Amino acid sequence: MISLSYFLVFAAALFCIGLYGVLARKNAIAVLMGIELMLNAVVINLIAFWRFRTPEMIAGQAFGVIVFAVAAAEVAVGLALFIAIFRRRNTIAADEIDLLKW
Amino acid sequence: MSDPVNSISEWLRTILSGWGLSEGLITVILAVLGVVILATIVLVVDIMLVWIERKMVARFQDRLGPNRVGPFGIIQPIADVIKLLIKEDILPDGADRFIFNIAPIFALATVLLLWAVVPFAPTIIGADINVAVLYIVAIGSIGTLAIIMAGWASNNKYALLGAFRTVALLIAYEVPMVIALLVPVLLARSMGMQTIVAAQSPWYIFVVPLAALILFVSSIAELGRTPFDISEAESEIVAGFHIEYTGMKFGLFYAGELLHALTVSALIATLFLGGWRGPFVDQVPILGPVYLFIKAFLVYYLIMWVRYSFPRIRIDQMLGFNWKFLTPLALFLLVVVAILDKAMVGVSQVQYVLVMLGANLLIVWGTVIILRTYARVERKRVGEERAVAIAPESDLADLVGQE
Amino acid sequence: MEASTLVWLLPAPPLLAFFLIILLTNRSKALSHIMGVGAALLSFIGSFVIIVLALQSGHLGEEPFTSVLNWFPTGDTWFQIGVWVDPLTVATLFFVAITVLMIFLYSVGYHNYGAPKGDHDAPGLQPHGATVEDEHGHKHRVPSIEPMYSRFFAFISLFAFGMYVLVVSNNLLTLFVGWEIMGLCSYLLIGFWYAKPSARAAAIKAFLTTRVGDVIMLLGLAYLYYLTGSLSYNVIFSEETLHMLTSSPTPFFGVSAAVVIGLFLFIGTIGKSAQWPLHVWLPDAMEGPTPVSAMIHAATMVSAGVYLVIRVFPIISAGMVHGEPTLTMNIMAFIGAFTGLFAATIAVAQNDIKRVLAYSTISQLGYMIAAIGIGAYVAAAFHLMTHAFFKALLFLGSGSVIHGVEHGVLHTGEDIDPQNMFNMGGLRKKMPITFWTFLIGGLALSGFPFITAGFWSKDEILADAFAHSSWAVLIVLAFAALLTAFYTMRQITLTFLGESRTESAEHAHESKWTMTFPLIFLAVFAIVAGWPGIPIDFPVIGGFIPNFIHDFVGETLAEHPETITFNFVPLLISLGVSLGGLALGWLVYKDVKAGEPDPLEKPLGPIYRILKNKYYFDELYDFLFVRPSIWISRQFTYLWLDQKIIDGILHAISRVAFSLGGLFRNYIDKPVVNGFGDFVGESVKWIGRASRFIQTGRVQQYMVMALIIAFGTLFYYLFFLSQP
Amino acid sequence: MTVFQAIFLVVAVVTLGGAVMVVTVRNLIHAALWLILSLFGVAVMYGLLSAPFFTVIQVVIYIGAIAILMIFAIMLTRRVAQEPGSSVNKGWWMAGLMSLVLFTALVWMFSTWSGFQTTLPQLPEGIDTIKVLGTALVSPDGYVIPFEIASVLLLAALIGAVVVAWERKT
Repeated sequence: MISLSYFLVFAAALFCIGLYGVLARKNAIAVLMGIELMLNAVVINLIAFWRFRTPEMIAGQAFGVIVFAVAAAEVAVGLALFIAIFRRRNTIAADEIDLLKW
Repeated sequence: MSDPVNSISEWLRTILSGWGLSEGLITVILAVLGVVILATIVLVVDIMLVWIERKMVARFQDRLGPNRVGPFGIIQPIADVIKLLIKEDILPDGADRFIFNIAPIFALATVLLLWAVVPFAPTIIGADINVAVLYIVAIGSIGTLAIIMAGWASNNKYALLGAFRTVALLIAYEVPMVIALLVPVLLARSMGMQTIVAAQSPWYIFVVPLAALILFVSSIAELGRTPFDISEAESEIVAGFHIEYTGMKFGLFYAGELLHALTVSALIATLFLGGWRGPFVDQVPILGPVYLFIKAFLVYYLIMWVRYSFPRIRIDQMLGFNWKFLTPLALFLLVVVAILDKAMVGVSQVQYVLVMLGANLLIVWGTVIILRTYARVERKRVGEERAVAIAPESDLADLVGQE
Repeated sequence: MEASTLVWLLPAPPLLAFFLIILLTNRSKALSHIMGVGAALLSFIGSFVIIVLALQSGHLGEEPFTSVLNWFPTGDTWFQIGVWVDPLTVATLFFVAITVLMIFLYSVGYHNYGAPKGDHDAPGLQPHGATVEDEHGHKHRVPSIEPMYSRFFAFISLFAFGMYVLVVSNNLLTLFVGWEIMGLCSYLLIGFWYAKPSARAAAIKAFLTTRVGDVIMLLGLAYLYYLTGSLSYNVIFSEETLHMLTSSPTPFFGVSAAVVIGLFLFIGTIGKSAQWPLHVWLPDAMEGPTPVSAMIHAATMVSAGVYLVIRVFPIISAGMVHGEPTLTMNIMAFIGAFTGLFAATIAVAQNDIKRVLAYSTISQLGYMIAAIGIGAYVAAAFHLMTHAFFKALLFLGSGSVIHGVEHGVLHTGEDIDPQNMFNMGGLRKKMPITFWTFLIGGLALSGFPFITAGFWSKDEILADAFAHSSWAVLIVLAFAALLTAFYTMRQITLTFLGESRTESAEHAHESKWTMTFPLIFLAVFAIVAGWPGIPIDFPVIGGFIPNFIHDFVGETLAEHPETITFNFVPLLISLGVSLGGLALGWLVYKDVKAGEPDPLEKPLGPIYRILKNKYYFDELYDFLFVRPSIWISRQFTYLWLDQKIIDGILHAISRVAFSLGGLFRNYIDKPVVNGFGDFVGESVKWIGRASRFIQTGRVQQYMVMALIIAFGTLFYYLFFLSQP
Repeated sequence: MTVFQAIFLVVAVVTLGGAVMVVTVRNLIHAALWLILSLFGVAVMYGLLSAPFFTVIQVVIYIGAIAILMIFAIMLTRRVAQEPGSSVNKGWWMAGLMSLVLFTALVWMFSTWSGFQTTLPQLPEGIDTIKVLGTALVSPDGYVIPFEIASVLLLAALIGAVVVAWERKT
């Protein structure tokens, strides 16, 4: 029978792939995609813990819903930012957006 | 009393377990079988729709329609299919091959997926999930994806423009549609289709007709049919997102569009017209599908009626209509229904229905009043003299005078 | 309505006003100030309803008005937030509500509401004035209205919201939220005229300096939460918790958790209440508009720091046996007393009218901290309240003065600094209301005996110091009080008395009613606010009014503070220092002329010439010893007695104070504090320069680095620390 | 191997494969489509965890809204999406190493945890999780404040996105 370990390892793998995307991709939208993968991994963990550990409480699902809301907000603002940056600087390569240095 | 579909399923189950297959495997086999059968039936109906649609449009336009192949031209769709199949399959230069090929499949598949939650009879339903209404919305968004994929992969600016316009329209009209869907959910206190059907005494169209109307209008927009056929507005962007598609790939889009209309009709029939409900359906469950299809075709007829009677409106008018009129109205209706539903705890069914209906009609009346005032102001504004080249004064005076 | 329900609503109007102003009414100046002042008025009314209810309830100390709300489920328990009104809250609410409302009202006049739009005013700069034409066609320069009028009201509304949240919250977390909201608003308001580089620098300085304290305070809160699992007052101030805190050891030098937490929280106060060595931001914060100075430096933000230490007094004093002060309290007493004296000496040598008040505020806050350090938290709360009134009054009064002089500057077109006291003088006649109210405030600050509020609160602190035998504190504070009286009188004398020293001061005139009304209102409280705190056993006037402050505020703690028996020594000390300082200040400064330097500035040569021209003793002696004795008077009285002895004494005292101030400034403030600050700054700069190749501005690289560090820490933890 | 396990493994392989393609493929539109495949796999995972509500809102929000928004953004910044050169930055090997280290560390930490092999418990009988979830989200004893804050956050994000992306007419 299937155990919690399956889901945890799966989520960890998904998280790490997303992390690689966030850290390594040049294009900012691709970075955002990586973040989406990471968030999904987190929600899988929340739901898996709910299902396997405390199916009688709803906390895991409730937090999952909130993560969804945050993800949607993050994408909306993120993409709007990228479009605004693109208009000004004609690039959305993450390593060229470096006004913060020095 | 059992219905034939479940009897056959039980019989197959006994046979298969007799072969020594495991329980899980049998379930999978039966599920696949069910999907295949359901899809086949639906697609056969779809082929018939071509004939119906063409016959109907001919009548609306005072023509005869197909009448050569078979009696009343009834074999005409088969001929169409054969024609589409033997046409050359063209792949445009610079197209994204894989996406280009998969998009039409998506377009038809999403429509087929919707049938999974349509209840045909008290006991016959693809999957009685408790989030069926949300499922409908979800599948609708995958349909949007198919259009984007087709438009992008074609490497054609008209296709891309058409896809953009369509997606803007679809996303916009999803809002009032979802809100209108919430009304029956709220009344039945469930998102499961069977529960909603079972809760409909009387049919919800008699309880919340305005919600049905909003759903109907936004569904037509979702279908991309006239007056909302912005996606393929021939006079503006040739054929929109499927401009580059030929042969059977185009056929899939075409079939998907027709079938989508029927599917939406079936969903409206399920949510507001009582679905499979009708006389003797409890004794003879197989009557359920019959009633459902009668109601669905009634709605389908209405959709066609609208399609062939109205001209197309501009895209800004469409979006303005959605955001400035339909969405606020739907929201207001939802709030009113929710408050009334909470307030009327413990009243009799008749009173409940009457009050709800009264509230709906009141909202409709109020909306009409507001619209009339707006229209009067707008007519005045349009009628005002402006510093542009205009018709001779006498004509203008006549026009204004008529108002 | 339940009292506790009403308490929830107290912070609401200013917040609502903030959002309404920024979202809706920022185009309309009239609507914006109606929103702001109206919100302050609503909160004011609400606060007074609460105060009346609280006074009627009788046992507020044991049964505070409180109501809690579940905020967030944390596993099996809830994190709760709520409101809490106990006697300390009531006292704080009392002065906060009044001063906030008065400052809001004052701001309307201060920003020249009703004046025309400036000729070339730009947002982010002080108004430059507008040219108007009268009926005869003469052109006048008059003050112009603030271009960012609505924004100002939005910001101070948010500020008031932060203060109300801080005062009514029932736990340290929401208190901290209010605290940080005020920090933000302070930053925004100090840098209100953001087009001035000095204002921007001051805003950043204030924000960063207070941030140092805030971070450490947050650490303290985190540590407290880690140990107790709660931040609610009723939990953390309970007997068991305090006992647990005092008995749990920490890794820091073996002191108890209570000391560590108390110190961490106190460091937050050091930042917020501008105590040495984090006081540097407050004088610079005078770059903001004057109502902001009043708001920050009198009524709210700096008071919040003292409020916090009074609030957490149970933790600070936890482990106190037989009145023996704890380590935390000793540190507080030292820092408070030191700051009190140190700031007072600096104030003596300042010329900017607002800067004197700023140093004075630091000094007075030092007073309160020192009072808490010796255990006299009731006296500290009392002084906090009276100080809020008279310091708000003084700030608003100085704003009115500056306003008047600015008006004159615009009129005459002179190029002078309207804030320099040596450009003023003689404003007594031009601005009578401002003068009288400022005088009342000044006397209250100096502790003018028997009438003013400041006397009673200061006296109580000195009496407490005497009763606790804290001689060092007593002497330092007494000397600081002397200097306070001295520079206050110097300020009053230079500003209002004597003759106008510039054309502009000549043309100054009284401010509008929106500015003078708050002055009068606050002046009343600068006097009467002290009366409920008169000790019962005070000779003659004691007992007419019950010593209400002591009974009421003392109820806050489970353990009531003992009443101090009256003693003449501290009374005489406070009488002596206040009257002596006032007299000294008046004598030294009463005759400063236009263009002349400060009499203290060049105590040598030039001073003789100043004195030769006029001195009060001149006429006196001339009258007493008429012509026949003129030779004696010239040789003996005038040259020897007057100039050598009397002037010598005066100058000696002033020179001592001045050089002490200079000493502190040159040998402590500049080399030690500033040097330390510069060292920190320089080394940060060096480290920054050395390590700036790391900062590529590429977020992804930062994240990789963060991960590497996190992994490093994790592995270190797992393989070295968690081994059995 | 049970049917359940088989389904899990197939879905996991598809999802992770899709995810790998998302972070490696050059064409951003393809990356977005792979992302959709991956997110769809995650939706199925929710189904396997008997959270049908999440399956459906995953499709609605992620595929119907987020992914389509991303495709729109990619198309609006098309020139960049087709820029020549490497699709990863110079420190990609470090990023990969870090991800690998994180994965090993996570799995190692999980495996030392006692609850790692928890088997699937029976869901409580007769409880409609959707109903419970809905009630919890709006009841004062549940998550109403976080829920409301999340909705305010969404509203603020909505307004913020419009303001940020607004093309000002000069």
